[in-house]
Amino acid sequence: MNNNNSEFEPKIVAFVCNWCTYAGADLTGTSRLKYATNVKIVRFPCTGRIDFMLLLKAFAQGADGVIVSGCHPNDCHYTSGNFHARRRWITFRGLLDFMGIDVSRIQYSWVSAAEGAKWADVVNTTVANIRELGPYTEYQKVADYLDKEEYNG
Amino acid sequence: MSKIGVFICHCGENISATVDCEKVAQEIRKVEGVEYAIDYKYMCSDPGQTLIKDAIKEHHLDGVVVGSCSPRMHEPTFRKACAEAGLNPFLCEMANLREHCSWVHEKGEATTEKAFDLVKMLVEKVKRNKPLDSIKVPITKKALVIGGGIAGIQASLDIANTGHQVILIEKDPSIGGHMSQLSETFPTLDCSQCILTPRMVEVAQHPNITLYTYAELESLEGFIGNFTAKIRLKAKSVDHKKCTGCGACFQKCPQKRIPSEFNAGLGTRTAIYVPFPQAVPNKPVIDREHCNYYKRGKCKICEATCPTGAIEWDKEDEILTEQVGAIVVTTGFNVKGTDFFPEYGYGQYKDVITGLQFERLASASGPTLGEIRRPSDGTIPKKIVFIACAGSRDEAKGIPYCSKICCMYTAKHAMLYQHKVHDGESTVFYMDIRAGGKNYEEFVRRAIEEDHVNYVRGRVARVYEKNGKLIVKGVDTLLSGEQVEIEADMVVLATAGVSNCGAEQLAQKMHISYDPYHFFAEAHPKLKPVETNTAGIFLAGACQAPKDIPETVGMASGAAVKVAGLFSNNELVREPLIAVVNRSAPPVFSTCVSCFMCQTACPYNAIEREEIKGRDGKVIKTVAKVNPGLCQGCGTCVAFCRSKSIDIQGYSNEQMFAEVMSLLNH
Amino acid sequence: MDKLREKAAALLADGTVTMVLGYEEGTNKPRPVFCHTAEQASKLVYSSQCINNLAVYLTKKDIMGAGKVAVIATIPTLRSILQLSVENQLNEDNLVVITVTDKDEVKQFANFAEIEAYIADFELKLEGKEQEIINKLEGMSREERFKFWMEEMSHCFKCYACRAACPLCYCTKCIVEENRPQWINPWASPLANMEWQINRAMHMAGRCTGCGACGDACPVGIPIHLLTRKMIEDLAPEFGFTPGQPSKNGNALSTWKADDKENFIR
Amino acid sequence: METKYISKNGLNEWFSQIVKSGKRVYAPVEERGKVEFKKVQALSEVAEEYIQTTQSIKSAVFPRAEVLFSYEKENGKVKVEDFNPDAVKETVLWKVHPCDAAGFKPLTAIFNWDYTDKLYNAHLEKTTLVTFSCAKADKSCFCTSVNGGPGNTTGSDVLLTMLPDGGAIVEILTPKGEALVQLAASAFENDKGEDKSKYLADVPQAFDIEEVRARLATAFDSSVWKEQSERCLGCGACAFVCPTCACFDIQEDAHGSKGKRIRCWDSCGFSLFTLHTSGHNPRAVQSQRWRQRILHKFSYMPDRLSVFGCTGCGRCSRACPVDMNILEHITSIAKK
Repeated sequence: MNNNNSEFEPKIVAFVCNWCTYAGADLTGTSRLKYATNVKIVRFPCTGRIDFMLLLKAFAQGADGVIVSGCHPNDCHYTSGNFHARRRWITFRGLLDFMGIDVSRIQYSWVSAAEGAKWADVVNTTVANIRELGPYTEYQKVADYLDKEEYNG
Repeated sequence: MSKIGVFICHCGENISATVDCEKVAQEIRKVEGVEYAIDYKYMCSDPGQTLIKDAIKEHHLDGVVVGSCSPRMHEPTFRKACAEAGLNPFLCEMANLREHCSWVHEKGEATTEKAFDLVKMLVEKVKRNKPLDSIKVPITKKALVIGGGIAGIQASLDIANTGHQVILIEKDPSIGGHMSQLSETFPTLDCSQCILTPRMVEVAQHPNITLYTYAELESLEGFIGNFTAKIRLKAKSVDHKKCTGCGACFQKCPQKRIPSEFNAGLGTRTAIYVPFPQAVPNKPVIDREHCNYYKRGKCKICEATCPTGAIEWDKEDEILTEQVGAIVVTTGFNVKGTDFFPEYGYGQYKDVITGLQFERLASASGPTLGEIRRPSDGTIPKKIVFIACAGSRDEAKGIPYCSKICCMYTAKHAMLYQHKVHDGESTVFYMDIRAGGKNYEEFVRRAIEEDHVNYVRGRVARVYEKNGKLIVKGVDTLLSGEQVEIEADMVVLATAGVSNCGAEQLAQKMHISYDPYHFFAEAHPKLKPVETNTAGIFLAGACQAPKDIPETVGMASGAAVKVAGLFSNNELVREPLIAVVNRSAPPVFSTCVSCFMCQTACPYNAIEREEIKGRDGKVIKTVAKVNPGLCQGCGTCVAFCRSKSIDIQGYSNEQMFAEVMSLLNH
Repeated sequence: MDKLREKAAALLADGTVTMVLGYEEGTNKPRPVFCHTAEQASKLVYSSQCINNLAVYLTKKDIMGAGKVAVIATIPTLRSILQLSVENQLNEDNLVVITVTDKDEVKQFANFAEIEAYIADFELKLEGKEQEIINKLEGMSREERFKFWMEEMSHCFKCYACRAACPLCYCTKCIVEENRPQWINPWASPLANMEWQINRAMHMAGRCTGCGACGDACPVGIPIHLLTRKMIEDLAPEFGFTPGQPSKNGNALSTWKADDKENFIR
Repeated sequence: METKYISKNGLNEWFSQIVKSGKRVYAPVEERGKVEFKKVQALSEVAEEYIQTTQSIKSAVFPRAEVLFSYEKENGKVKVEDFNPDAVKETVLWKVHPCDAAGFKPLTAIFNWDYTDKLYNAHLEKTTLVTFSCAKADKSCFCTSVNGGPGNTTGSDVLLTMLPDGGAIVEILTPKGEALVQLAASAFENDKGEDKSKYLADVPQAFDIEEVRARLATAFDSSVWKEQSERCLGCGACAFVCPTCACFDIQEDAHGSKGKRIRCWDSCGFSLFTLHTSGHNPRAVQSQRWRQRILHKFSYMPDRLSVFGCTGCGRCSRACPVDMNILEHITSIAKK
């Protein structure tokens, strides 16, 4: 892991819904707005589909930050998927924070199909924030189960 | 062992300009399970698709990843190509190398690396794709058209004429919409009502059209081919079966000073009223807000005068439930009022009017029977000023877009004025003249050259009243660059066209998306102009953006064809991207533990209970079951199910998991 | 105590039930016991020392059998029974629920509705030592909290006693046994252990009735019950439900409000 | 086989010499209200007042999770990196109880039965056990009923019996033990001829293990299993704290083109343990799993490996959430 933040290129995974944010990100492209290459988009039908475990897996696999984004309230293509997602996030966030996991590395946002510019901005500010926070070694370290002396009794 | 084929598209220069497509293709070949990889200039082109088909056959591919534009653009194209080569279309995935990569990043290593990662991600996904069969759902061959303006009328007639049933609902007492309010229409100056009213009557009489005026959409459930629409029939308080439309009632109605919506507030109407003489249906409704009886509990004069006893005082709103297969939304637009403009007197000057109000003045059926007279004193204005772009193209006013129709109708207004007031003097303040369209430019030139309308390029800074005159202060930015001050008798504002009131709520009822100005969003700006993101719901007319009559009618016919196309099949073939509850070997049968929490989570009530029976017919256990017709594939239940007993085809746990893992394993 | 034994004996004697779940004296404290005959009922004891949540047995088919059974329920057990019924796991007609009131009276419930009414008077409160640890943790910096939990998780050897002791962990196949995909690594490692606990807590969100059985069961003494317990404290006001009182119309994660707070969403 | 005496100071000296020698030293340490084996640097860290550590020390030779080998595939070729015995560090297990030490016998038997387990033996070879006789016991202890005792030497390399003066009787039992003693030979004095039995905890014998074994031979279909296991929750606590339970699972940790194969603890108490892909489970209910646990330790192992699978440490009884007291259960079987 590279600890020098100036050279540090954050790994960020974006979990987005197909109807709003994915389309919004398409619009960012069509409008030729530029953003950092650090973010890679994974397409879901709806934010309601996004399993919290996938966020944890991303961190365990070495992601330094995560973006979760979908339709604005009331705009969900599936009526209420984003409302269910929002509940899940509120619950999840509280739990993670209680366990000392850095919730500031998870950026939640609503980006509609018409908000290409907002998507570019969300990505760029998130990349900047994570760059500031540095690599999430604290978390990735514990992923190593081989450390017998500490963990194998 | 998978045999995946990867096809990297240059999209001309669109991708290859910033991404080293050749390198991506080379690198991806090294990835486990990739059998074949190649890059090509245009994958979506015929030779491109042939390339894919041949590779599928030659290398016996069991999965295809196309790295090109957004799947929202070409997924169907490539899935079709795969199907033609004998590969199940759902074994084809797309990596978005254009919208999500080449267009948003500069040329360089990082961009190519990202492109590679995106492709690799989809390779890992497609390895876990399963061949799927499309789902067939029956179609209710009946359309719902919402809004009875020219768009709704045209759409209804076109659909009805293909032999399908149409329900047309209109929130006002009569159909006709804005077009019925217009005097003449550009660029031909033919009388609006003369061309519209025959269509209105045709709607009323068409055997395939059921018309509900004074009605609004209450709620909408279901999905393409199978919508359930609840329609609120607002109480008219007049039984139209009994009413002959004789008009006795509204001649006697004591409430006479109600500003007439049809005349844009320039004329008045009664409480029991027919909005305009050619209204369809030409039968009155009672405006309860203004009716003496409903306000004070006495009057009932109309009842006394009605020869057929059609008045129904206690009539209540009815909710009508209709099954429809498709919906055309044609709810139109609105124009800003003069009160929107502090600089033009906040609507306090009677003789500063909107273009729509001018239409009513110029209309033979209007309050002045077609004579241009000042609302204030009824005199004929000798000097008139038209201000274009009133509100439009004005960031400060929150309306950055062009309302599109103002340039043309302003020219028309000036022309009509000149034709009616021969010694009058008309000035048009404009920013640019946008006269794109057949015979449009010629029309404007006619106004300037033949009717001597005085066109001044520049914004009007202020309008104020000074002893009976309206002082218009502006700048001529084209010639002199000097201050222009005109003492006008009347000022007409070409006010911005805006989305209709309630558009946002309506969109939310139907789950269609809308832009920041609450105009409804088409599925694709170029290629899907009449579709929405919600299958089975189409758009026509100014509810999508301001547009003129020819465009509206064209769009309406377009939407009608889409509906007719949908109705041309008995079954609708749907993508099988839906949730399914797992089944496993006995004695477990399914890992579903029947907590049925998913039922409360599902937005579509798509989750039912299914009994698993043994050979003896005894119920072993009851588990959840997904109704494939109702499930829309949002996957909320999937993320919610604790025992992971529900999964969604096409976005399965294995697929999504593999995608995330692949992104970070280097 | 005698009244309880008599009651149980009667139920067994007249064949109302085939089995009575209760407590008997154990090595250091009372432990679960299954009485099949009136005689065995004499083993029954009841005291504040009875901490095992007997509701956990009610979903075990091979133990319950087909017949009607009676369960001697503490307040936490009653809460679990209600939650299980909400989740479609219990057959009201096959269950006799008995409790011993503060006045030492033996009370038999006619139906679940009566249980609901009864436990309404018992507020689910954080115990002193629970509150203590929560305060301690909230006083820490995020990094310290992470260190604390990692240290705790490092002791976990994945015996799943927490799962086994929880009345609401009744899945036929637990997510940790799911291997397509392998959501959670099956071996004991701090991360895998933490992922498991996060899953357990998330799966309990809006369901956990705060009995603390998971924490009591942990052989290496990890205060895991605090994860769900804290969640109850946080979510109850947020989503408007009463701690320990199950709701028939969905739980925290299966329902939503249009005005759920979203100050953390851009 | 030699007996010596070591004084309090001598003990300190010896311990520090062991640490200095670079060997890892694991000893019971009190933390978070529990006593567990932990890596230590000084004798002062070692716990004094306790009966038994929650977990046995078997993880020193049979870790919770261990990589059997790792592999990587690069352009068509697979590179395998096998487990490396030389990488295993020299380890001293300090203040092990006789019941724990005794556990190494069945463990060794299991891991060398039909197949010689490279990993286990590598660990064992580099491990030296310094056992302390028990001066205290509780009602869960029953070593004396399973061929053991508070001063039993089975499995140990050195056995210390603490004396009131803070010194100890030192029984050097193996060459490994001798070598460890040599690290500080001067610290040891000649045996003072003390009788260690005076200083041992009193652990009454509860049952005759051979009698139990005999009864079990015909008890397969007995109703006792159902009766005893009704309250069993089916967790793995008993197996994981047990010094002799050696069931394991083999798992894959694969990422893209590289991965590891891992051995990790498992338990016959889990219903999944015997679940077939077909959906059939030969041990479908908990009573069958409980029977397996008891028969395995008290019947199958003595039959096949001529060693009992229980050392009477009583850990399972203490760890069980529902008080499945093994002493009580076995005693009742013996009495039947």
